This record gives sequence, C-alpha cells and structure tokens, in this order.
Amino acid sequence: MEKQTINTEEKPSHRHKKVFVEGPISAAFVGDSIAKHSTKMDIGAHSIFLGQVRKDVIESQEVVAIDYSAYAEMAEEKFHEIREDTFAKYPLTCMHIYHSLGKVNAGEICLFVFTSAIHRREAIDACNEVVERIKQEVPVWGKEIFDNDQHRWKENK
Amino acid sequence: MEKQTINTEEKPSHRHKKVFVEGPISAAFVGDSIAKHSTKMDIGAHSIFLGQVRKDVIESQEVVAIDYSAYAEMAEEKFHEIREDTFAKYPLTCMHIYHSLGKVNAGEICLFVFTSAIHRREAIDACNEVVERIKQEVPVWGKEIFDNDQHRWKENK
Amino acid sequence: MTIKIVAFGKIADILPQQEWETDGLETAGMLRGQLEAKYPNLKGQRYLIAVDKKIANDDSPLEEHSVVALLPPFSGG
Amino acid sequence: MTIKIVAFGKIADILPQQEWETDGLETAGMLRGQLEAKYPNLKGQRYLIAVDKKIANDDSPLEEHSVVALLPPFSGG
Repeated sequence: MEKQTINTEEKPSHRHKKVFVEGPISAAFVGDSIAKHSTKMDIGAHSIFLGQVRKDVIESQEVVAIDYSAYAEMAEEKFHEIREDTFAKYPLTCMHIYHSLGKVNAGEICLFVFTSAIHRREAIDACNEVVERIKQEVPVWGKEIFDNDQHRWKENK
Repeated sequence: MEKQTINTEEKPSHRHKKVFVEGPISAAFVGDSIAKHSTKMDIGAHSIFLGQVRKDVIESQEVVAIDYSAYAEMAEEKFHEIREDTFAKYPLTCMHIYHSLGKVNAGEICLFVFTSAIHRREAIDACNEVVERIKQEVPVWGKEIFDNDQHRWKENK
Repeated sequence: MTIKIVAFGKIADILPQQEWETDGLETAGMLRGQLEAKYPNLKGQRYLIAVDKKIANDDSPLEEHSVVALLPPFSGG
Repeated sequence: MTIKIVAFGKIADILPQQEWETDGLETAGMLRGQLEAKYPNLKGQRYLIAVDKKIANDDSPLEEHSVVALLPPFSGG
C-alpha cells in the first residue's frame, strides 16, 4: 500500500504508481485513502468507483470467488497510459487506481478508482472514463471459482 | 449515524432515512458504510460521490469553513422524493445519502452519496443524478466563513 | 387568515426576523409585494417562495395556517 | 530469430504450456496459423496477439527477442 500522497507541484501524472494489490481491497483502505485528502484544500469533489465480486449463480453453481491474473508488464503500461490521458483531458487534483490480483471472495472489493477535482463534473467524468477504459483495455482476467471447485473465465460486457 | 442496513426484501425505497448529520462526515464513516455492503452478494458496483469544502480565496479572504443550514422539513421531503424517483428509475440494490448541517471546515466532507447495483452503469448513473438533484432541488444553504470572520452566502452553479 | 412566514439564508439576513406570523394576504405574490415594499433590500434578490413545502408562484393561494418559506438560491452539497 | 510466447487466461488453459520460445516465424499471423494447426481447440477462440506489449495484427512483424502474448477477452475490474 502506498504511503505517499501526490504533490500537485511535482506533476503527479509523471509518476508510475503501483496499481496491483494482492487479494481484496479493504473498505478501511478506501476510508484511509479518503482521509489523506483532507489536507488538499483545493479539492471540492471526489468520485469513487468500487467493483465488488458478486455471488452469481451460473447453471446452479455459485461463484464463491474470482481469481485475478494479469499480463502485469503490459497492464502497468496501460494503467499508466490511462492515467496520463485522463490527467491531460480533465483538470484533476488526484487520481488513484487499485486493482486486485489473486483471489477475491464474493462480497469483497477488487477495483478502486478514485478521482478528485475542484468541481464535481471533472471528478465524475474522469472516474467514469477510467473505469470504462480499465474494463476494455487492460489485460486482466478474472476466473470465477464455483462452490464445487469448477471454474469459468469471466468476460466483460 | 444509522446502524441499520437495508434489507432489499422489505422495499428499501419506502423507508424514510435520516440524511442530515451534525458537522462533517468522517472518512472512517464512509469506510464503515462500504464495509457493511460486503454481505450483499448481488452487488457488483458501488459509486460514491463526496463533496469536500474548499479553502477558496475570495477577494483575498480565505474560506475556513462552510456553515450549512436547511429548511429541514422540506429538505427531508425532497431527499425522500429523490430517493423514491431514483429507485424507480434505476435497478439499485442500495442508496445512502448524508448531508452535513452546521460547520464543516475546509478539507472536511459535507456530502456523501452512495449507490450500489448489480452492474456499474446503474450505480454510476444513479449516483450522478442524485448529486445533481440535491444541488438543484434541496433547500440547503452554505454560508462561507472567511478567516476574518466575514461571511458570504454560497450559490451552486 | 393567519400564515406563518419563515426565511432562510441570505433572505433571513436581510429581514429583521427569521420567523413570524401575519394575516390578510391571499396569495404568495401579495406577500412578496408587501415584503418588498417594507424591506427595499429584498428587491433584486433572487428567492423562491414555498407554500407548505411546495414551490409556489405569485398566484398560489395562501390558506389558514399555511407555512410560507422564503428560499434564496440553494447551495447544498 | 527466437521469440518468446506467453499465454494468459483461457488460452493458457488450452495450451500445454504458458510460456515457451520458438523460432522461424516472421509475423504474428504465422504464429497464429502454426498454433491453430497444432492445437485445434484454439480455433474459434477469441484472442488478441500483442507483440512487445502492443496489440498487433496478423501482418505485424516479429523481431529477435520479441515477446508475443496471447490475450483472451479481458475481464478485469
């Protein structure tokens, strides 16, 4: 978990940030991330998206977890590109992206996208766009693990 | 702070919920609210909006806090109406709205809108719409308190 | 016919009191006219009038015990 | 000309190994043809080929030490 906060004076978009975390993202980590922004006096709006693993039922088998894997080198480049593009397009104060690798149980959080800006429109639009691009462009795969130990590879809509 | 979670079997939209909280909304409260949803196995996406008080500088005076007041009876009816309309329009699993009353210092959170759904599109669109409607339709006023004890009534754009 | 008037935000700052009762007014518009005659600072201010928690227009009738609220532009969130 | 091949997700499940080296192939399309001839289960599967972390098409040239990745539809987030 990164301890640094972004200093807007040092071009936040040019720092490679760690996106992948092992296992689920805890609600407390989200809370802590929010708390860190209380010293940033120019922020007026935060937009947060959280992906949570559903206990879907597929042909009477229940999803108990998703096991995430990635082509890490390419995924990190993609996350960096999405980050740069989004900072170039929207006047954001901060952006944080965290994605799980490995096993995330049903009910746990696997994706955390967090954008902050002076005004709400930019924060909301940027968050939205980052989420869509992650789903479409980043080489990450979720394997749905069923209660009978069978599995199925998930596909994003 | 409410301790109840919504049981989707009992028509969540028909319960009047407490929206106003005295003073700022803490990041830990947001974290706790997220954590409570880990037992809801049909949620795939959460969308969260947070409003944070900015230390704006207006004619060389610095905003140190916003003091929120409301026409409480009408505001509560409006929040309820927005809640009902949004549940009718989007297939949501949960919705939570919290708004501060009284003094909220710069850097602190004054609005927390939290929507959850099976899929991301509904959660994101609903959150967005609730935030816009709150800004436009709910009788709440923010008085910006400056560092020299002067004040100015805020207006939403 | 007695009505109760409540003022909020900037409008409450302009008026000498935040809440009072009055009578003899039949519409929201009559109240607006009376207030602006008595408190010239109100003129040019933007505010809505709500009668019993519903946004009203100048023709909206006032009824016995109506609560009439003077609402400057909202700035919540 | 030696290239490295890495397979992910469902495609890795179909192939006998996740990562190996090969040579004698000049384009991404030649690799695709060779793999589908050898592993008929690959046919009908949807997957992209990335050469050195960039999405390629069948004409994309392979170079010495290229890393060629076989990427089934993404399902992150």
